[in-house]
Amino acid sequence: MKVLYFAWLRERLNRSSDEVSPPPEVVTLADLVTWLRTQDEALDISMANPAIFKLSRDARIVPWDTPIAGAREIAILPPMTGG
Amino acid sequence: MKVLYFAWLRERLNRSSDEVSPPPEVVTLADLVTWLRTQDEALDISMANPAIFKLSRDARIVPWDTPIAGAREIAILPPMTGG
Amino acid sequence: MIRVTQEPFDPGAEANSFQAAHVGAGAMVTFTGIVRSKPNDPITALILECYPELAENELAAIRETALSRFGLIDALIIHRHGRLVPGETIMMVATLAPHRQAAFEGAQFLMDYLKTGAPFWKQEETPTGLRWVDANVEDDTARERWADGTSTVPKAEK
Amino acid sequence: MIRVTQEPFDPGAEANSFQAAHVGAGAMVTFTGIVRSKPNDPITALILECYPELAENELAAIRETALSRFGLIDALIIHRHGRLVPGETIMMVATLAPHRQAAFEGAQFLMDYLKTGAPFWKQEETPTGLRWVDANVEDDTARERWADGTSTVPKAEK
Repeated sequence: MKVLYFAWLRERLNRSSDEVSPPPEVVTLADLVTWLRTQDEALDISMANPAIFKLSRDARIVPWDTPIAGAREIAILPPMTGG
Repeated sequence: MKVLYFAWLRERLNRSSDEVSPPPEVVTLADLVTWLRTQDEALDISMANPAIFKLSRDARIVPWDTPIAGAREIAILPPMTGG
Repeated sequence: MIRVTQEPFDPGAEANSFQAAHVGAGAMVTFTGIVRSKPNDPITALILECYPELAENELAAIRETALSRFGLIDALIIHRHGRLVPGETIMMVATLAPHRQAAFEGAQFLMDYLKTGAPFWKQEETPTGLRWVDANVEDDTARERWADGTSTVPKAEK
Repeated sequence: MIRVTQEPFDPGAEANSFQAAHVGAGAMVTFTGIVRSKPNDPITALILECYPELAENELAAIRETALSRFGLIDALIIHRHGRLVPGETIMMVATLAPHRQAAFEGAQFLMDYLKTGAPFWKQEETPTGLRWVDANVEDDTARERWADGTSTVPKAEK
């Protein structure tokens, strides 16, 4: 499963994506974020205030409690500044 | 002094303007309308509901109690439908 | 800028020129009014009567009020009169502001005033003849929402 | 129509084509966002990062919601990404409706959602380096005013 990082999160991690294989107890996107934070200190610090981030699953923004089963591409989205 | 009529008021009167010389007791635009209505039955009937009309003095919309002294051109304006 | 004209105009080209004339704007809003023929009540034309001198004075005053009230960088009003067929552009307003909210509010303010405060009168040409368009009570209501102490546009006389 | 692109576009020409493509509309509103350099805090460019697949999906969903919620005849969203210099057009929305109120509200709704719900991230290029543009609390507030039962756009997760 691919995880994408954008904007200042991408910069702080020094990469735009990871290829990950989360353990079976990771069921939802929220679980995935929790697990990813245990794997990477820079990500853990960057997501100290998780409420500001949105998540997408296969290029659709979805709630944090969405299951990850079958997902190809997850993205962690810092606050967006479009328009 | 010239008095202009527009839209359906112009049509009902069959003319777009009058050249008038009101008597000295006509001080305000409201007085002028009252006096004009005594001079012309079609105008009197058309203005049975005077509150819907606006008035202009020398091409500026003004309150009904504005004096007419020195005015060159007065207009009686049915409800406007611009935009 | 204010323009009261019988000539057609190109709203996209006008908007582009208006935008290009000002640096420092972050937001532009345009409104374009279009002659509309409803399938169940078709018209062949819309005929706009105008009192041009008064229109220019009132549009200029409304524009000045919008500029100061909403902190606009500029505002444009173009209004046609004469005979227009369905699909033709009747009028446009455009506002330029640092931010979007001022640009939107300025444009809505101008439109709400134009609807009942500018000396144009619409007549519809239908297969059965001409008919005057009634003033819309909703338009008076829309205009009244701006009528508080900060507005210098005169309120409707009683 | 939705377009997410790195290429410049001509907002006036886009608005004219959009207007011409539909009969029966009485009102068009456009919003254009422009790169802005403030005299007291100049920037040399605005760099927009984008997640294009997500942007296309979210813009399409927001557009569909606006069409049905406001009874729009059509809605257009064009959004650029990449490096843009001051004065360049970042994005535009346009709405066509029978009447002005729906056209204005539809355009404002689209803008309020785009500001915080579309995957673009702005970075300012200044004489002293690059800096990310902070998400604006006012933009979240603007978006929330539309969040009642009639909206099908998902609310922000907690």
